Amino acid sequence: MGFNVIGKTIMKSLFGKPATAMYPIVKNEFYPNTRGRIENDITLCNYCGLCGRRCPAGAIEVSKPEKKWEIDRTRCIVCNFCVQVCARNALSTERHYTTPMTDKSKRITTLYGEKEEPVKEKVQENA
Amino acid sequence: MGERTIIPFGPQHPVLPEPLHLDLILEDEKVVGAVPSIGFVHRGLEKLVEKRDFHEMVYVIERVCGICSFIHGQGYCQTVEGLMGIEIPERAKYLRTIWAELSRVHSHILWLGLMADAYGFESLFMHCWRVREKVLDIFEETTGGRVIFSVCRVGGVWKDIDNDTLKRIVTVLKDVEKEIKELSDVFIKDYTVQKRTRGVGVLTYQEAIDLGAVGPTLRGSGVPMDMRKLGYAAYGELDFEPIVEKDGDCYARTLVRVREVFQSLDLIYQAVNKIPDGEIATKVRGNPPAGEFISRLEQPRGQVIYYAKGNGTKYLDRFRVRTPTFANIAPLLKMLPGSDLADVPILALTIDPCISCTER
Amino acid sequence: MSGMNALLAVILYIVLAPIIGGLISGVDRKISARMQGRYGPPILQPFYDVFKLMAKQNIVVNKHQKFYILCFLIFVIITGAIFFAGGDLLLAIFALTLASVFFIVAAYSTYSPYAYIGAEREMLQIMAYEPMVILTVVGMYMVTKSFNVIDIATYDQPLLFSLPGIFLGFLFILTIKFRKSPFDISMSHHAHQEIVRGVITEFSGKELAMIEIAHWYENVFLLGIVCLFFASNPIIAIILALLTYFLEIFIDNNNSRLKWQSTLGSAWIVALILGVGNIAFLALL
Amino acid sequence: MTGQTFKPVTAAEIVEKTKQYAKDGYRLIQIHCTKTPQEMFIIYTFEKIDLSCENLKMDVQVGDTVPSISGVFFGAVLYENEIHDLYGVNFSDLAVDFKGTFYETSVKQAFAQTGADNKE
Repeated sequence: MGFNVIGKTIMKSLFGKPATAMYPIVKNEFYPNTRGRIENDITLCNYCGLCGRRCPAGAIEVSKPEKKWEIDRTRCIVCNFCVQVCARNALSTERHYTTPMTDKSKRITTLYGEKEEPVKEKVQENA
Repeated sequence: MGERTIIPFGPQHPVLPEPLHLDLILEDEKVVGAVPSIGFVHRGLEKLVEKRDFHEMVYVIERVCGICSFIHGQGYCQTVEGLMGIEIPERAKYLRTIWAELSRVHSHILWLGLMADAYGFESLFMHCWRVREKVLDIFEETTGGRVIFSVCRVGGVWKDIDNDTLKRIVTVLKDVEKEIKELSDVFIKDYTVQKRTRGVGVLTYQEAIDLGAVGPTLRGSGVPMDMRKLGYAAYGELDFEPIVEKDGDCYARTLVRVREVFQSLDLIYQAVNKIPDGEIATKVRGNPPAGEFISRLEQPRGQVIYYAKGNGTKYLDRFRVRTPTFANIAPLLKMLPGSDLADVPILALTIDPCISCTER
Repeated sequence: MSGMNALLAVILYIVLAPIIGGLISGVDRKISARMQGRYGPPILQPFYDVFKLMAKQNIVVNKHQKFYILCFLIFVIITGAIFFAGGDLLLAIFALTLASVFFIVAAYSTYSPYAYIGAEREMLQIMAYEPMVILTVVGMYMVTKSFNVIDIATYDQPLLFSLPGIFLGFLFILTIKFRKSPFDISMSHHAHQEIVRGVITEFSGKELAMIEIAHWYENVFLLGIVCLFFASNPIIAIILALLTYFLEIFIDNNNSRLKWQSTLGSAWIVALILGVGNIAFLALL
Repeated sequence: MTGQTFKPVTAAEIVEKTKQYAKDGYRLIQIHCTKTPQEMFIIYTFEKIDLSCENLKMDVQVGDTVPSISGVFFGAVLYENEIHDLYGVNFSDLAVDFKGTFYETSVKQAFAQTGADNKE
């Protein structure tokens, strides 16, 4: 039994460097494995729709005739299941997280495969 | 004796950011009765099993709880594997064990911090959580997630940890062990901490058994029950004994958890030394057959029970989770009457409540 | 001190005390944070907080509560004014007790169960620290033969040497007065675990800002009493006061909160042994 | 792994059986209800200190009244209230009866319907 058992520890941290980071100024380091967000290399995708059917959260929508691959970033739980089931290895997990959004219409990312023109990426308005 | 006051404890109470509501009936500052109500965040995840096939369901079950998410995933997979009669590769068993024990380490350190906060020991709280971050970093490095790992699958695991990384993890954990040693001294030796925890909320041996207490709450009362002794995953090949304390008060429960942190670290070292090379997953063919399976696992908070009922399709008929907190509410109700109002946060925390977990 | 000087001291106190008190509180938060391994808020954070509270919508549970809080603030200021004008120390202490009573009445007037229990505990705290405060004043009187702050302050020898027991006893109850662990039972920056925010649970906006400012005044007054123990050398006195405050922060970060039973018991035992012991020693000399 | 057998039991015998288990050193660890399109039953799980475990299985229907075992094991109160709120099975002689307020779900007896029921 004793008093001030933690005294040494707190004096050590008083004169040492804080363990926390000044967040917006100092960015967090991610590991190569970090699951941030799902990305699709649309040139490899064959729009089979397996990722959409297997998604536990129902965040992915694929349309074969339109050559469209669409993900709702706020629904996605980044479980990586779509990446694991993708037969053509088109899907991958980016290290960086989806940035927070104030505008709900930005939550859906849609990718279109090439029709005439090359790959283009755009953020769809309020789907 | 003063008038009776009713103090509403929760669902939004600063000590427990979880939706448990207790109506505490007070006489002066003595609690004479407590009526719980839960159900504020009931999500019906168990019911979702009828709409998600048994592979996808892993990710749903993992989200039952944020702290012991890995063991939920593991338990689900183990139950479905039991139902389907799948034997998973040895390496996968060891990897599951390592992640599960790391989960236990981080959960117990988190709990120690919260406990410190319950009796107003802010610096201890912060230091505990600082140490915990290092364990979370290991998770992020090996699985990609800090809290929800999504590495378990029916038939094994998704990701392997190579042997060099395992060795590095051990060195990091040795550091963590040193720091926890320093902090655990405070829980064990500090006068003010002892003053708040010793003799508070005593649960006797027989009460703990009869009321169905689980985990550290049970072992703090001297009952040597630890589901890991069933030998699931790789626990059958590792050397450990359930940690037991006799007193049954908050101090004993704290001590059980402190000692379990070191035990878990030791189990990880053992597992890293013994881990065999090989496959990390077996191929799963077909759907779960008609039948029932019950499995019991040891979570940081205590025993968790899973029940699965298959019907031959890819959707299970029923999946049931009995979380440890649910079992521990009855002992909590036993402990509360007769305590001081000042003890209520400590008692509520001493069972390590995870209400969101309880309301699957 | 002439009347003019006394007036000047009071004006300086009224203007400077909140600034000093706020800064001390800011430094307190910073040091606490560093002890806990965090960066902590900017030193000016308490001022930002108060300005923000001032701008908040005013919500009252009971229309009288505002009056009680105003009285609390005014009496705390009067306490400090008496003290820094060099007036009667005993009167200052009683004014402070009166302020605390208004604070408790304000808490009772809100009818919140949390504030109710907080108020009960606040009263127990007053019971706990008041004997030691009185003993401090008595001890000072026995050495300097005067209750007037001006006489005590200009006494040619440091009181610390003749009143070491009383000084330690006073440090002990300062932990209660500053609302630091292990005795932050009625309200504190982190007593939330048991009774949410204790006494001040139901106050918001301007009233909360007034309470905060009153605490700054109070803290400066209390540190003023600490300075009295080494008043013959003002620089050492200020260093002593700052060291005292640092010690309180250190204790705050070193202990868990105790129950009211322990608070009351230990405060009285300390008052009995250190306070009465010291006075008995002085009387025997 | 032990505890994969499910012994049938009827509502009339459940309290007696539970008392027998209590005498043999078992304790209650869980009760749960299952409803599938074909059947509905309650499973009681008992566990001994040596980790061996036993299950009882009792067929019920929505709206049935079943005797509560909370007189033997107090912890049963929570499980039985849960089953009452989610499946609509009534329990008699509950030690603490929340009267349907244990889980405040927006749909009463939410689990009493299975996905297959809804489709019909």
